[in-house]
Amino acid sequence: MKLTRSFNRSLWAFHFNSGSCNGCEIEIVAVITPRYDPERFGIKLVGTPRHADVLIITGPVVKKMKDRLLRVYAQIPEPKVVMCVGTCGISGGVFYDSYNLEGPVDEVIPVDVYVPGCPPRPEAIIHGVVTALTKLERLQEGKP
Amino acid sequence: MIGSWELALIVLSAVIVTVYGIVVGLFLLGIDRKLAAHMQARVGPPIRQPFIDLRKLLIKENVVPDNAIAWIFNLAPVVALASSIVILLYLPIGSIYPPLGAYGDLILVMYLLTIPALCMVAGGFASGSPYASIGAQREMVTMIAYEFPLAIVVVAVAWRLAAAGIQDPFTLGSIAAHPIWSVAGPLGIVGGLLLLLVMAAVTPAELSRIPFDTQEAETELAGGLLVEYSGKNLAMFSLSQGVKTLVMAAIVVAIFIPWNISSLVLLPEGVALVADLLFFLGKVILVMFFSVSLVRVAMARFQINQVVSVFWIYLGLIGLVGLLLLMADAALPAAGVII
Amino acid sequence: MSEGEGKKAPYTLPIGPTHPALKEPVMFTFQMEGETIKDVDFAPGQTHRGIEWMGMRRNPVQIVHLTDRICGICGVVHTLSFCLAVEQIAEIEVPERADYIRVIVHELERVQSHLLWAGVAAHELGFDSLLHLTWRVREQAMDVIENITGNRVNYGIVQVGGVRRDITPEQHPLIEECLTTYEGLLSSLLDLFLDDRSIHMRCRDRGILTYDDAVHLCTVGPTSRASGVNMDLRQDYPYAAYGDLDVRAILPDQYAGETRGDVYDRIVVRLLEVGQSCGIIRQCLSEMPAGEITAEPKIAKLLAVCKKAHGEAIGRVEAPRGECLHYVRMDGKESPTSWKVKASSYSNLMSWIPMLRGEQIADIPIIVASIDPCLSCTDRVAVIRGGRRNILTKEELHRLSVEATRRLQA
Amino acid sequence: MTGTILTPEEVVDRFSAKFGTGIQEASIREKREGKKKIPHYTIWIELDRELLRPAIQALIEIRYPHLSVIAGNDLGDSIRLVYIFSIQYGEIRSEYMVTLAVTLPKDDLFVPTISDLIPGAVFGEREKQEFFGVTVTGIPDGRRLFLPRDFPEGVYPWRRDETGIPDSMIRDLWASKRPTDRPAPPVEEKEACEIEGGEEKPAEPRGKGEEEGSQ
Amino acid sequence: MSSLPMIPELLRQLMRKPATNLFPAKYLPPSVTEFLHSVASGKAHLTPPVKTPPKFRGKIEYQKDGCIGCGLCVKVCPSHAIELLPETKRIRIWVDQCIFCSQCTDMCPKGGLRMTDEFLLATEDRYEENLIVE
Repeated sequence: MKLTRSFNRSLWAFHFNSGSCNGCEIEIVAVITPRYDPERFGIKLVGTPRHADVLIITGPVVKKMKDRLLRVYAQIPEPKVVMCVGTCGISGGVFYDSYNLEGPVDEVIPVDVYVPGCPPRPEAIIHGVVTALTKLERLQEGKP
Repeated sequence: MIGSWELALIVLSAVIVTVYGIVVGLFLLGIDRKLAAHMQARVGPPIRQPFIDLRKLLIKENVVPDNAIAWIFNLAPVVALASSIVILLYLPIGSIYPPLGAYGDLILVMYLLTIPALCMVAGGFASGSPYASIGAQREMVTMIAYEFPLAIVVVAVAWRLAAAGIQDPFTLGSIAAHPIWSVAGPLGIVGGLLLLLVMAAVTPAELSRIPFDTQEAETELAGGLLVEYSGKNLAMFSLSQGVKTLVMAAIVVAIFIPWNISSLVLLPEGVALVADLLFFLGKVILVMFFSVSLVRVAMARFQINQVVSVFWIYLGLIGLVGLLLLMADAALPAAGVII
Repeated sequence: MSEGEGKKAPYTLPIGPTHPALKEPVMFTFQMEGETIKDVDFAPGQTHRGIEWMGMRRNPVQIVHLTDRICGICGVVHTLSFCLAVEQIAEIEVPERADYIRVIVHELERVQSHLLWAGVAAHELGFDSLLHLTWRVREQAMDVIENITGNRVNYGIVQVGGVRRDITPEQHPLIEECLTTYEGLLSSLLDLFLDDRSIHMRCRDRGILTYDDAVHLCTVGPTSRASGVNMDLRQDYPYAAYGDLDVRAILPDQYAGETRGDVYDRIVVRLLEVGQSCGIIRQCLSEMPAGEITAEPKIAKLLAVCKKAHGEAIGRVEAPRGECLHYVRMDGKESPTSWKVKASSYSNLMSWIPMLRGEQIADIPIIVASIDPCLSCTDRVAVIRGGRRNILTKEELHRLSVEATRRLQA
Repeated sequence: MTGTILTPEEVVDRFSAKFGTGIQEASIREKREGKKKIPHYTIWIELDRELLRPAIQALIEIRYPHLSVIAGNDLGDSIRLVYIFSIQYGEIRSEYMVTLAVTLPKDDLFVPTISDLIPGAVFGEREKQEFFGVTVTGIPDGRRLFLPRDFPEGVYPWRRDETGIPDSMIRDLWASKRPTDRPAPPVEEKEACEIEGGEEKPAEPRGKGEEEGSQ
Repeated sequence: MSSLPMIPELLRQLMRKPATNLFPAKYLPPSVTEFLHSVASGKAHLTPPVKTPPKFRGKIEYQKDGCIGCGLCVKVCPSHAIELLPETKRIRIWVDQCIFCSQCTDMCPKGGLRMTDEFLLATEDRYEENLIVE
């Protein structure tokens, strides 16, 4: 399967909350509102993983959510990009030790782009998209 | 019998119309998104975004769920797209006479219009997801709901034209050639306006747009009918969505605003053709803006029973009043009453 | 009526935990008949992180930042009620100026939270333009909050003993400007939400919670006020600077002349509270006393004071969603021995059952959203432990990573 | 919303008059905040398990209370449940918190349900069943609330004894994939300062002694 | 239009300028990588993000020269992001773990920790050099 540039310009995102505090959720919704509006880059939030190209995950993975996260990840058709938004999904952050967390997101599924911040500002999330795009472009040029 | 030359012409024009329908349909979707975004104080996507989305969907993996009935699941989008394109062949585009105009009329178009919807129902049921099944049920209910006012519009217009002694009142060609406004008197014009209103309300339902998008309701059914679709199949559905937008707008244009530049201003033939096409596009965009874009950003979604009551009670009544007015309009001059 | 509606056999419809209608994970099971809901059951606890347990292993200064992240929307209320409890145990007297700054941030949070809710509710109804509109105007409150606290969400401004940052005179005009905007916007927002025919159709008489149910199910905040229960901690049990301000609970009959306890009334209450909050902030700004902003600026000393404290106490505040309560018990150790968080949604979740019974599928999103559920608040306590076997082994993880690289390079 | 407004003292008096020695301890705590220092009160009552239901009945006679939450402590050989109510809400500045605390010995861990008196209590009672292992007799809906069905029996997360969360269940997220062999960057030679406080390993805030001491 | 009050509002907005802040560019450039290169070399203009307020809490900055290795920051850090390096008596901050609460900067007796304005930290590797402050 050849990844073309049109993939980069039409990223549909599915948002998955794997146990976050809602802070990142709000900022993700804030991103789609008029002040930031990523639809100008062709990005939109979709309601089902089947339509998605990007999986946006927030929060450390709670045990109960792990299976669902894996299932959602499997449901997204190839090719796909995984973005982990917010410190606690990246490394646990403030929830650094617990008995009911499965670990940072990258212990469960591979992550392509991390967006640190607690929560990241909306622009930081857009910057995360830009980072993902540069990674895609690099891969499309055949560089590792 | 159709001669071979004529057949070749039809095939050629069908190809042209297909390309035209797809390009203009996607372009309309792009304009719709841009306008909606601007109304919401956003920049919005570039107008060519639907083309990019389509290209992307085509390279994406096409997933068929395990518990789906694969052949129906895969067939539905193809038939939906094909049938929407076929409708276009019966509709006048600008001053071009529809390629199949001689072989079908508005009644046929009405029947054809149900095919894409039926395909979505079949595809929804075949997906094997509870959300898609609920969506499919809702789609059927919606379809039944809006068929009634749509039928009233079609019948009323054709009846009025027939009463005015026009040949083949159901063919779109003759409807376009004899605008209802020029045929009817003042009462009839009021009736016609009511029918236009009904038609404007049927359009978003036909296109499953807010407030009548119960079958796809993202917040309730996670995409409803289309919940399991991805990749190529989803691309087909989004294409047929674009073509249907063009179809519905073209039907409204054909019935209610059929004028062409060339019939008003004398222009050389080639220029007239282009001018008519551009004018037609303008009319289509206008219709789409008022009956799709504006409505979908200005309203909340109805519940399914509200959809039914809106169409059967309110719009049905408005349609009937329009019909009565048109009948009165035709009957009164005939009875010798001068208004 | 049709084939779809004709099928009346009861069936079960599961919704959740990830579903676009639910901004947060919760698992619903509906017993349906056609499109009508016969019965409801739900299982919260999809996002338990064991926050209280973590808190019992950390010191109060660390817990303050943990409480901030119990919930991203109600950041300040959890911190505030935790601090109120600890201050009571350790007998720390909070400076008056800090009380006022706490109230200002608290009310700014209420403004942004209610606007946020209004937008989400509109989205649940499929009315995205209103989502875009409310969130667009909400950004101004976010800017002010960012200016005061240094972050848009998870403010981290409240600390045991006071607040961490002062509101300087240069910030006053900024806040004033924001308040003026909102006071001007309020009437048009009320028009847009409450006069809209399509919203009216979807919200009037939907998801009714009667007065008796509201009282018996212990609901709090706008949810119970919309059912006519006169209950607002800011008037009944004045904490921080609310004793100095004249706050009265907002009930829906003040706008519509009647109380029906439906979704519409909940919109009314929340929108009117935005205006009320603006008034409170204005009053606070003008009456704010000068002085210290914290009882103990030296954090090391503060920790020592907390370490010596013995006893138990309750901190309670009126969050945007209703009463938020923290019970803390400290026994002379660095970390508290008991810490129980009662988020506002914890009290409100039970009200879903009477609200949803007899309604339609289409009403689920708006009714669920109408209590403004905040599940990350509610779920913080319980433990979800090893529910299922770990399906993913190390090899599989490796395989996934390899695939990930391949799929991008393909 | 009508009826006389009681002062906190009157509330306590009513309880002591009604239950006599069944009330082990009753105190009123006052807190004043803001410029005007308007007080608010919390009434703490320790009582026998048998009196819990009658006491709530007595509260309902005063005014239908709002049950905020049921909190609890593990006191070593017993579990103490704290029922936190507020009464007289809706009366300007006259709402009081009333906490009724019952102590339940660990070898006889049960408490009667109050959900017939206050339907909203079911949530809290279900939660106490799973988290403290307290049996709530007569609970209408005894299913687990937050915990999954296959949660190990006999592990109660809020207990501080051997039935609490074992160390094997704890997971350190911060250590995930963190490189451990990263050398410390060189420092310009100055006087290396003493570590204040004499903490041996401050990078490990979970002090071991503290954890053991609390068990 | 009294029953649909949104319509006049929408039509008015159609005539106005969108409220969008065009960070980093209005539409996606044909190649993001090239765009970023030309921004870096000053050839293209990048619309900046919404301005951060004066005391914004961004990525942390550490002056290790003044540090006395007292470990107070480690003690108050709520997210276990700071590690004391015993060999050099300095600290190391794992930014991927930092929650930007600014508690350590308040705590530091020597004022060696400071929050900067930098918040665009998205990365492909959470342990990259940029996200380790030492």
